[in-house]
Order: sequence, then structure tokens, then C-alpha cells
Amino acid sequence: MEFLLVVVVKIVIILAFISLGVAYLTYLERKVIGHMQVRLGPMRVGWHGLLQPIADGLKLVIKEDIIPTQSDKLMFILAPVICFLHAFLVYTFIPFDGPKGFWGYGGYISDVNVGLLFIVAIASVGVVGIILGGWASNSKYPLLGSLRSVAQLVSYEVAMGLAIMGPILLAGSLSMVDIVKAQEKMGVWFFVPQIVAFIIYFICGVAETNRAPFDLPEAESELVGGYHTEYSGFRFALYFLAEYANMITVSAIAATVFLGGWLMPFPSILGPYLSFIPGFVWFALKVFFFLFVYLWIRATFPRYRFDQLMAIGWKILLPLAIANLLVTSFIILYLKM
Amino acid sequence: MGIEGKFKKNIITTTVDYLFNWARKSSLWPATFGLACCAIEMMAAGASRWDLDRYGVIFRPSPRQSDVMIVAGTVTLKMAPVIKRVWDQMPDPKWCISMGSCANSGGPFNSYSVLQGIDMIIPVDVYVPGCPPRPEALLYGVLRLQDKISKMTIAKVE
Amino acid sequence: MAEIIFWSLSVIAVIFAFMVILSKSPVRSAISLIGVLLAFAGLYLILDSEFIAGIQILIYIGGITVLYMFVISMMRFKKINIETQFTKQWLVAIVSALAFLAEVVYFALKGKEFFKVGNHSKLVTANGLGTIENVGKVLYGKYVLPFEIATVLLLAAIIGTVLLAKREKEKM
Amino acid sequence: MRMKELVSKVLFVDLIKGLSVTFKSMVSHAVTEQYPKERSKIYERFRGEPRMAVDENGKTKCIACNLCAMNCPVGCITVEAERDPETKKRVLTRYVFDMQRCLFCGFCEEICPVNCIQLTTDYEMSQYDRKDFVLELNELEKGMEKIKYKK
Repeated sequence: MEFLLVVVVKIVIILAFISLGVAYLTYLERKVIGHMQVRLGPMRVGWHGLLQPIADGLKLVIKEDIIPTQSDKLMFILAPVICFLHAFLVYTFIPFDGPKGFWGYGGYISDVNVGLLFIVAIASVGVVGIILGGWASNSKYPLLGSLRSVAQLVSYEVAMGLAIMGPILLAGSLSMVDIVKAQEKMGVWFFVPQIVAFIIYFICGVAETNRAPFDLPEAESELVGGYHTEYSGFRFALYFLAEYANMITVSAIAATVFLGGWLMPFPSILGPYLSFIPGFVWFALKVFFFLFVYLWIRATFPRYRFDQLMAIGWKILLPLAIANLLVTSFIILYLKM
Repeated sequence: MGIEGKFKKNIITTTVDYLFNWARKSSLWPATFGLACCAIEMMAAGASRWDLDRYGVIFRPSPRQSDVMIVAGTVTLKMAPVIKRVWDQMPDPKWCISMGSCANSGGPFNSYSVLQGIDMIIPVDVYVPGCPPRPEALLYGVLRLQDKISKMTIAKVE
Repeated sequence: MAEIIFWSLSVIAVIFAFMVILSKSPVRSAISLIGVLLAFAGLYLILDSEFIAGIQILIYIGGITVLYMFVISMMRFKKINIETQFTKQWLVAIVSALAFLAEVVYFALKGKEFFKVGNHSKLVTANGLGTIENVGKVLYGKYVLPFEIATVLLLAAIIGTVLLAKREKEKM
Repeated sequence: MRMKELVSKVLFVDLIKGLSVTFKSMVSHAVTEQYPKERSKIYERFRGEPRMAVDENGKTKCIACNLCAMNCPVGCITVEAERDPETKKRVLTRYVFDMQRCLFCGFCEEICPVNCIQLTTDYEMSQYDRKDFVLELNELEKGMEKIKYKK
């Protein structure tokens, strides 16, 4: 009974934290990009615009909910829900803190022995929501956007999966907790021996979440809004939240698999001084770093052309990921022999 | 929402009004309709020096996701049906800012091919005169619109 | 507990399978197919085969069904529906469906003699049939030949596709 | 040369250059003017809201010569006058400035022989109704009604 209570409390806390994080990620984006363009970003809603995401959310909820007459109504309603659900379901498997974290209750909802596989699998189901939304709108721009999105996601998922194989081989497990423990045991975070995999993973992660410079499915200048052109009000908000939740997911996986999750940097030097900081703070800092890089990249680079996008995915990233996998496995085999 | 005009004015409706109007006026997402030279001033208002984003105003590409339509520039008769359609695609509650003399009244083009004021096809909330208006003039128009929004109510209007 | 979950998942899978065939819109069929596959993934989870369940979701839903939908959204169904009225495909379909039904019934009745379920059930309870280790051992040990044959088949398909796609380019 | 290119590509040199530019501008001071709080300097020759000047007795300076109306490219000025039978001078009876179509070109200001009509540097002219743009003489003398936003 106590076990059930702990799990429920954990789910509520993590869900609330992630929802708030997603909302304020939009604020962070507007602020960071604003300052990078020597502007200020939101300033007038609350102190320095701090209430901006709340106002946006409330406004979207009380907006008229339009369902186009010619659309497939059931699918139109279902699509953003699928997208949203799978974006938030992933957080079941992400360790925010170690087994002793969260004051002894364990810093994760569940530790499955194939956790990483489940995260990738669930995240890939989210694509269904995108293509369904594009098709159900019965409009040309959403359809084009969703087709682009699927082509992009399917091609980058392969390279992404092969890239995270490297750390899995080093850790010898698919469990997220075990991967972090392996990094603790090895004494070095996996982004050092797996630097190629790390870079490939992050590039693919940016492409998977449809963010600039890979934001072809939502390209405002050519496709209006991509797959969510026809969505208004809270259905659009669901898509919007799902996109930002996916960003946090990709950052969280990168932080766990490559940057040592809840571990502290340089434990031998900093250990005695900073040991009072709980693990989830380190984890949050790492995730924040990746999110900042996301926004930084968006503010800096223009969009790729579609053939360039495909060429990068299939001709550069995929062979590199395979080569990295082969080299890693040979080295592990050699060390074991 | 389906609850407008069903209750008399009381403490609940005023509180809800305050909250809703605050949300609505704090995140006005415009569907851009830049048609001529006024569009350049509108872009300037969105760019670094004046920065519409300070008000929570960010330009959305799709009319389905926007609250206010800024019609900036000369509206020819050929363009008028397009404006009407984009306006119809926007979800309620929606507002319109007419920017510049041409959109207000046709401006100098009192001719066979130019619409004499966009209020002939869609209801306009705020007119911003100027040829073209300064970016600050547009910001003043946005502030006037926010004033107008904060007077909205869901209570029964006597 | 496990039995209740098993039966409910099976019923869900069957209902969704019927929806796959009966719904008129092909996209709805594809969505129902996702329901079937998800129910199967749940069944694998009951068998302690988390790896197989994950792979089921990743490959079949994230890959194959999405590609189905990709193709479906690019087709014009009104035209296809009109064209299919004049073909006699339903004759072939009925014959093959009956043959398949006969096969299924035969194996359901006599299957135990062929597959020897007894041995495998021991493996399931011992350390999980579908863990990565077991799958790897079986795939690269006992069934390495069928696995390689399937690989060659897929390679041939890929080369064929490339050839088909390339020929059009040379004409230009 | 090709080797150099390859090395710079592998090390993401261009990428890091671009990122450093945006990072530098992020930590630099923003150029934004916070409009209702701080206003940029408007130069004298900016042509904004029209005004009619008055003399020291508070009477209009306008001599009803009709030059502004004749010179206006869009015809937004209407001048009505009648002759005073005693002094034989034209006296202004009605002056209407229809700002809807106004181009703010300043031709009226230039042609006015007594410097009566002027285009001020005021740009805050937004209204809820088109009728509010049709300005009579008394409105032109004291300016349009407007709200001054402070913050």
C-alpha cells in the first residue's frame, strides 16, 4: 500500500514539475531568443513577463475550438491527444535522481531493464499523432507538413538508435539507472569515450523534435504551420506542449546517457564541498544546458533544404553511427579478450 | 464558451472577466496581413528596436492560432476575398487592427481597384492612421486594443 | 491477475482486428492496427519479454504502421474505390481466406504435436523467453540460417528498389 | 586545402563561429526602447497629427484662402467661408480635416500663407471609430482626444 502511495505521489510531482517546466520553456525560448536578437522578449505580463506562459495557456483554453467541416472528426480530435500522451508517458522511465534520491524513495517512477528501448519506442509512437493530425485536417499544408515530418523522423530515428547503441554497449544494459551507475563505476561520463555518438545523438534529437534548423514540418514561410495549421485553441496547445515535452525528453536522455544523469562532476575534487546538493539538481542543470543549446541553435542557424536534410541523415550520420558502433564493439571485445 | 450573456453582473462574473480579459490581452497573437509599405513598419515594430514580443504579441503563421489580424497596407479588390476568408478562419474571440490610411479608407487610391476601407468586409476594432504609421503608432494601437479587450464581459449586457 | 490482463488484452486485440477489416477509411484501419499491435505488446509483457514488447512497439508501430499511413495519405481513394468495382479480386480473396482459415483451424487442433509447447514454457518461467540475451542466443545460434536468408531477401529488396528508383533518373 | 576544409568541418569551426556571434549579442545590451515608458526622439520634420494655430486672442489664424484644400492631393480638407459685408474679408465658417485619407505629405503646411495649419510631431492617433478621424476646427485647435500611457 505504501509502495502504491509513493508511486502516485511521485507521478503527481513529476507530472506537475514537467508541465510547469514545459510552460516555462516557452518563456525561456522567447527570452533567450529575444536577447540573442538584442531584444528583450516578454516584459509587460508580470515581472519581466514571468506570467506570460500562464496567460498564453489560459487564452488558448478559452479560445473557440474549431473542427473543420471536411475533416475526419474522430481522428482530428484523437491526433493531438496521441501526441501529447506519448510525450508525457516517456517520463515514467527517466531517472531524475539515483535509487537513494528523493529522500530515499528513489528518483524515478520505474526502472525497467529495457528502459531506454521503451523511451525510444514510445517516442516513436508520437509520430502517429503528427501524421494523423496532418491527414485528418483534410487540408494541403498540414498533409505536406506531416509527410515531411514522417520522412524526417523515420530517417533520423535509425541514426539515433544506432548512436545510443555505443553507450549501451559500454554499460552492458538498457536500463537508464544501470547506464548511469556504469558511468559512476567507470569514473568518466560516456560523452568522452563516445563523443561521436554524442554529437550524432544530439543532431538527431534536434531533428526528431522538429526544431530549427530541422523544422521543415513546421516551416512557417512555406507551409503556414505544418501539421498543426488547422488546429486552434487547446488542441493546438496540446501539440505545442508535446513538442516542448519532447525537447525535454531528448535533453533528459542525453543528460542521462552521455552526461552522467544525477552524478556530480569531478566527484574527487568537488565531492567534499558540494555533496549537500541533491542529485536531481545536477540532473536539472544538465537538462537545462541541453535546452539552452537547443534555443541557441535555433537563434543562430537557418533552415536546411529538404534534400540537404536527407543527405545529412543518410549519407553522413548513419554511416558514422554504424562505424562508431563497430569500433566500440571491437574495442570492448578486445578488452574482454 | 457558451456561457456568455447568461448571468447578470455579479462578483463571479467580474472576477472571471478580469482573469479572461487579462489572459486575452496579454497574449495577442496576430495573423499578419502585410500587403504594402505598412508591412515594413509592422516588421520594424516586431524587430529589435520596438519589439512587439514585450507585450506578448508574437506573429503566428496560421489564422487558426491567432487572435488579432493586423491588416497593413492597400487592400485591392482582388485581395479582399482573401482577407475575408482568413478572417473567417480565425477562432473567436478575434479582433482586427487596420493599419495605415489605405486600410482605413482606401487612402489616396480612390479608384476602381481598391477597397475603400476594410470595414466594408470585416469589423475593425482599432484604426491606426498614418502613411505609414510609425512603429510606435502601431504599439499605441495595440495598447488601445488592450484597453478595449479589458472592457469585455461575459455577463448579460443591459 | 495475469489471467484477467491476458483475457482483456486478447479481447481488445480481437476487437481492434475486426475494426481493421471493417472500417471504411484506410487511415482508421491503420489506427486500429496500432491498437492490435499495442495489445500484442502488452501480451509480450505478461510473458516477461520486455525486449520483444519494446521492439514490437518500435518497429511495428513506430516504423511499419507509420509508413503505411505515409503511403495511405498520399493516395486518392475515391479514384481507387471506383476502379476496384470492376475487378474480380474478391474471388481470389475469398478462396485464399478460406484456405488460410483451414490452416489456422488445423494447427489450432493439432499444433501441439508440431511445436512441442512444453519445452518452451519451461524457458518462459525460468528466465524470460524474450530477454535480450535469449533472443540474441536463439537468433545467432539455432536460427542463424533462416535469419541470414531473411537478411539476403531484404537486401535484394533494397537493391531492387534502388534500381527501380534509379532507372527513371537515367531517362531524363 | 581540401584537408584544411575537412578538418574545419569535422571540428565544427563554422558552427562554433556562428554560435559565438549569437552568444555575444545575447550578453550585449538590448537596443529595445520600452515604448510607453521611454520614447525615442521624434525629429522636428516628422509629420504627424494636424493642428490649427490660434492667435493671441484665441481666434483662428486661418484666413480661409482655400489654398490647403486646393493643394491637398487626396482632397481631405474642406474649407467653407463667407464674405463679411462690412470688412469685405472672407471669414471662415467651417473647416473640416478628414484624416482618414490623409497622406501626411505636408503640402497644406507648406502652402499656408499664415502658418495656420501645421503637422505636429504627435503620432498617437489610433481610434476605435472612423468617424473620430473627421476633425472640426475646434478639435484641430486643441488636438485629438487621446490616452497617455505611462508604463
